[in-house]
Amino acid sequence: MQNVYLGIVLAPLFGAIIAGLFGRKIGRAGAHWVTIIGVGIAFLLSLVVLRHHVFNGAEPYNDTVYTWMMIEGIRLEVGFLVDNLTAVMICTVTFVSLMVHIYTIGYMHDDDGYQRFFSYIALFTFAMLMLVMANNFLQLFFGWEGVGLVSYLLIGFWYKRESATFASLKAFLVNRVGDFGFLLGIAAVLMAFNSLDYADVFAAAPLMAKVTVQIVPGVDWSLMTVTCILLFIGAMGKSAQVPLHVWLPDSMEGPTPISALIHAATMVTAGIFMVARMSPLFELSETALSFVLVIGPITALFMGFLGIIHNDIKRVVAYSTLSQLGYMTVALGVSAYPAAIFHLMTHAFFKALLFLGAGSVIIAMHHEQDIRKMGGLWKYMPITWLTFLIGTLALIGTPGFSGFYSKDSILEAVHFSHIAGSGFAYFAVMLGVFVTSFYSFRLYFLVFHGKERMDHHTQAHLHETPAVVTLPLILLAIPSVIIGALTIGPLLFGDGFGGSIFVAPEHNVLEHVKEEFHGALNFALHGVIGLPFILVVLGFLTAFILYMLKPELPGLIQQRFAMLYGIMERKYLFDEIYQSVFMRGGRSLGTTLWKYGDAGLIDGLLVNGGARLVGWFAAVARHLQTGYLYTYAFAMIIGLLILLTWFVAR
Amino acid sequence: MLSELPLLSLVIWFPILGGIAVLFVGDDNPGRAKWLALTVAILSFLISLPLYSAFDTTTAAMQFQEFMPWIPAFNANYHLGVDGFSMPLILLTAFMTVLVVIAGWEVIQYRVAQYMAAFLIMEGLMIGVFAALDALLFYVFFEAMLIPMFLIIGIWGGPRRVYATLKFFLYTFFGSVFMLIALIYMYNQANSFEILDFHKLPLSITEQTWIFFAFLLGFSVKVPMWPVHTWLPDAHVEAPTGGSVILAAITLKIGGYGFLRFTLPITPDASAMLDWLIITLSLVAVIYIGFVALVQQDMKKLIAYSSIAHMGFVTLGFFIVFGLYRHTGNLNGAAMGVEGGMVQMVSHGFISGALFLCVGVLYDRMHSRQINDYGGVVNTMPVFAAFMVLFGMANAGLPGTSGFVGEFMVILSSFKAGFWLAFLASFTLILGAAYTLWLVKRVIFGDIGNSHVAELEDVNCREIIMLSLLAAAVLLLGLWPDPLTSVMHATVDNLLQHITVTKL
Amino acid sequence: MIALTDYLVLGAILFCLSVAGIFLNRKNVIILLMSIELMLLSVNFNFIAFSRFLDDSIGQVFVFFILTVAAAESAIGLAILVVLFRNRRTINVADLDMLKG
Amino acid sequence: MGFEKFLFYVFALILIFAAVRVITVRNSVHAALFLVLAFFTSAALWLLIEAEFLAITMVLVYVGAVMVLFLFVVMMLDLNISPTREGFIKYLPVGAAIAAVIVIEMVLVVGSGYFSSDQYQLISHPSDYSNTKELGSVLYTFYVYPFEIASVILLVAIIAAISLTLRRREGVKSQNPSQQIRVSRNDRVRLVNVTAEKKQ
Repeated sequence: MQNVYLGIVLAPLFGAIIAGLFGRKIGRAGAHWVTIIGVGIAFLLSLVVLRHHVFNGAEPYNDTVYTWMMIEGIRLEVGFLVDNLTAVMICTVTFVSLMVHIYTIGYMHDDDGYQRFFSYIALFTFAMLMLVMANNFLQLFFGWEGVGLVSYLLIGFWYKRESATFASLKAFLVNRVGDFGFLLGIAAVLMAFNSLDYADVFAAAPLMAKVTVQIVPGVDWSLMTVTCILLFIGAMGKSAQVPLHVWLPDSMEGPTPISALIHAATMVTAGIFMVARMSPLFELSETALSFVLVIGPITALFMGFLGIIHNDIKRVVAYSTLSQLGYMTVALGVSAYPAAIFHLMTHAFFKALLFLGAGSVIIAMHHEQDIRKMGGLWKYMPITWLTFLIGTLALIGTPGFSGFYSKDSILEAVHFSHIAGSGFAYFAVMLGVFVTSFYSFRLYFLVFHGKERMDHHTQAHLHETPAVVTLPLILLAIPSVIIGALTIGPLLFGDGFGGSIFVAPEHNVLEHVKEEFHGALNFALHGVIGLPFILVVLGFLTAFILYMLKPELPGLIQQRFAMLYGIMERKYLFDEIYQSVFMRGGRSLGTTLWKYGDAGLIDGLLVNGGARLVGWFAAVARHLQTGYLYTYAFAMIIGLLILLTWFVAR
Repeated sequence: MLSELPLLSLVIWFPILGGIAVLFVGDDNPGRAKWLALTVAILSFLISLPLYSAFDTTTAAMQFQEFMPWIPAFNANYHLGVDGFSMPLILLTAFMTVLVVIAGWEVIQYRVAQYMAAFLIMEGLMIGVFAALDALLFYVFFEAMLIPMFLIIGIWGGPRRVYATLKFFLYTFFGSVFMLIALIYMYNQANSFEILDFHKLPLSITEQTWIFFAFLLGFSVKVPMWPVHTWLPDAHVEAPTGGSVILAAITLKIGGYGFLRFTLPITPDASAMLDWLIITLSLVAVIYIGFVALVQQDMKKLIAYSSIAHMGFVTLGFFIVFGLYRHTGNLNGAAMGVEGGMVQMVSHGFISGALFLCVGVLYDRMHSRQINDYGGVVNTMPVFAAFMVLFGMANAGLPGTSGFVGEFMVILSSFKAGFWLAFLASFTLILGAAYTLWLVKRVIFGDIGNSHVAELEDVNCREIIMLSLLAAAVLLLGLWPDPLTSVMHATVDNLLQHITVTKL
Repeated sequence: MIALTDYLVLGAILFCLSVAGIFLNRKNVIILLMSIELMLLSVNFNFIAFSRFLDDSIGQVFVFFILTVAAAESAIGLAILVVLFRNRRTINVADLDMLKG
Repeated sequence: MGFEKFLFYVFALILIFAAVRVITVRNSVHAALFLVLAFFTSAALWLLIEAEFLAITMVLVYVGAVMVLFLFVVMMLDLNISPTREGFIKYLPVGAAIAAVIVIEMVLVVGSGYFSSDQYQLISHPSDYSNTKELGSVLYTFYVYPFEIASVILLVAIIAAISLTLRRREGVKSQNPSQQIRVSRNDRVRLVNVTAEKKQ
């Protein structure tokens, strides 16, 4: 099987290299063919892997490709760990990626950087695959930073736009703040286990549960808590959790396909995946889980609010992504790792669908992204409309759709959890359901229904987008509907993840959920009468009233709560605070250190000051050098006199 | 067969003699001088390759030794040899010289032969520094090296070159005289100038402290460590591209090498006592200099400051050993710190060299190093932009590039010595990315900044060759550092065994 | 009998006079040169006196050399003086400050 | 006090007087002449303690050569005396004080009894003793190299003095014999082919 695994990783890389280095030679068609074939191969091989591991129940594969470095008996290597978790992930990643590749042909077809774009997204797929298939922390970090790099390149793809380059820099730096914690977490792992191999670490993890470490002198902290929180800080960066979420909305500056790729299937899910992968460690520290459980709901709820008031179609979807990531994080916090991964997977499909649908709308609208200038699009672009509707229904958790299964199981899991913070989390995620429903339908109504508010020129040219765009939409719509019902049983309550996720018995909330689970259909029927669905309907109704029946109401509400609106409009002032504190603060600190420290103190006072001192002394001493011979003679004589006096007096 | 040749002598003297030959070709015939210089540089690189292939990684003993009496009256000998520390640096030197010769190909307009000769002679002298096992010989090479660099900056430098050269020269000289005093003192004690004898020399803690500070002055200026770093930005700004490359890629490494060869083994107890000093200075270099780099307006200055910050990791990695030993009571992870420092040195040689070459490429076209004069270079120079982004990422320590490896190892190692050490050191992740990528953003990305940028031509064949050589090195080292680290293991283990045994 | 101290004291007095001469005639190069000759003479006195009183002829050999060097010195000194005068039309020491730092 | 002692005092007084005059007279020519006197008396004093060779050398070399040179220079150069005497009175106290201090200290040293006549007696020589021979035997054996060097120094001094003062004046009409000898016919005679005038 090793060749298969290698093939999965290398095929996209090969495509990326060919398209990147020889893009001009092979032309536009060559570039998209080579990358699509690469990712396609990866997807097909992923299916083979999925069958092999999940359906045939093969033993997890864990082996080394090559040794990166060998030091002090610690092997740092590049290798693959393929188990059920990985198999699910790589299928999701490669499938969404493949869809995005196909879609890109249509979306980017008159962009100058066509080949470059294909090269980047294939590289992105490669990095993400390296991340999920890693069998050690080093390779995990490689993939981790790899997706960071490519996201930087992709967000700043339209490099002529100042805002795009700014957003890319911001994304990279905020991610770096997360990586800061992540790298320290890896260091903690190495210190604790003297190995970076998953297998070694997880095997030895229970022994470390009681080990403490003093970070602030005199205070003992559990080593595992420290490690897990540090690792989770990395996840917060990648998975855009508050307060490191600021990069994600800005990253909408990139072309829409990469929004789908970054925010649906790949980069942002890396953090969720990582925590699930590290479940044997997180299970050892309830404090860390509580930390996770505080961050998750905050993200889920407050980022959802922002989705309500923003008017950029992509940004609204981006905030919904943030909110959904919050849900996944909540699931992680209550130890429902399978639920998190399950939601990750369903979310990957319907969110990719929504993004690509949004992209399709944007194409049709001639790159107009403001939803206030849309409306009534349903009759012009039926496929987009229908698929978008499916995505929306899946997102809000309509019973039967995939999002329902995953989200409802998370809600159930939170309900059963007893660790600190779960009460707050439950409240937040419940409210979040309403918010999700509300902003999703707001977006849907504003874009596809109601008055046609675009200008006449645009209106005259409205038409359905080409097949390369709609085909991925349709292909993504199918799993958005059915994947949840198909896989909830085996993944969540069966043995779908095999041994790849470890949950401590006292945390095992899914066990409780399982007791009430009697098949997918039953689950859905049960969901219809559940509280969440009531909230969903409420959200739908609110949106319907505000944006279909009484379109003047939102403006009034906005005026009434102008201040609140202002704060939300400015995204809770995160950007402003970060900019003034970190950006400007860092720069003024740098300037101060440079001007006063380097130029003033060291160079001015010490270096040039030393030179000036010598110069001053010489300027004084040169007066002794009169140039008159007799002065020198006197000096000699007086010196002689002194010597003589000393000699005589001695 | 190869081992019978006096390889080290060849590697030292072949470029020097070649340089003299280039001088004789003269400036009247720049074409022939350049080709001769390139041939000599490439041949010396080829000559240096057997040092790697025939290197015995299982032993910490000096290899390829050569011994010849030099000044019998002082018991000073022409004694050469390499171990796992010096060998990679020698290869790095030979490699970078080839690039420097290529880099100066069309750029240098006057005194071409002298320029090339200066670099070839410089190469020989630097390799001499790394290969010398006799302290006096080391010192002679160490000081002689200043002369070509002095001339390179002084003759082919920018407008403030006189100030920069004097500063560079006086700074380094100031440091090294104290080192000479320490060497002479130890000669009086050991009655030998053999460095390996110095290693075994028993010294009281007072003596060690004095010697430690003398070496610290000598090497910290070279590295350079805060606060004796201010010569570096000035020297870099004024130096021609090739000068900057050699300065950043090799001469800085001599300081780090000195710590490994002299300070640590000769004064282990003083180093253990004063390691907090070095670690503090290193961390100051990482953070303070990181912030300073952030606000630089001159590209070369920015890279120069980033060099200082990166070299902070080198010294941190070398001196983390003691704290780690105190903290954990064993040496687990110490080798990772030292090797991390070494890897960081080699990798920084590639990356800073590459970045300076990139700036040189821009400077050759625009004759400006001010960041504000650029913007949107990618529009006219896409290939160059790709290289620049790659090297920028490497400078920011992206995994997969060589810049990551050293930092990773040092941070992992320092975590064992203390959480806060690693915490502060990790700031480089953010700061390094911030200043490098902000530079890249302002220079490379954006719409075409002005009419001069609009007229830029992309890199030519010569430039592509030199940049892609470096890119290959950076990626290779990042994706597979084992070939580099495996040659050091034995030497590092030996060093660690040595320095944890007290000399008192 | 003549004693050693007589000669030594005489040499000392001569030396002092020549020193005083240098101080007093700081403007006149020729007299400065003459003072230097006197100073050498006083030294010679000591050499010869010690040579005789210790019965060691080497002291006189030294005087011989001193005479030689003094002669050479005054020849060159005067030559310089002549050149100086030719170029600057003066030998006033106050005007000769080209060594001034 | 024997006759020798008496002679010593007489000469010593003359010497000191001459030396004082050397440094105090206004006229450089006078100073030079007083210096000659000083040299003569010192030669006499040296003769008193049987240093004949050096005494004669002194007279020959110094008085005969060096001092004549001095006189030449002093007279050749058209010296303006007055500025060179500026500050003479002003510096007198300083000069005198320093001189006095040195005298006192030297007398302290010399008169400390260390050099008393008890320890140092003038050694008498047999009648056939030759100071010149004695010096020569030392000078040409042990000191032959320094002697040679001294001669070289003198040679250098000669050449240096000449080359320093040598100058080529413009417009001096002097003969150059070698050039005159080297002259060839072509330098001097030019054959001009004069065409015969034709009648109109």
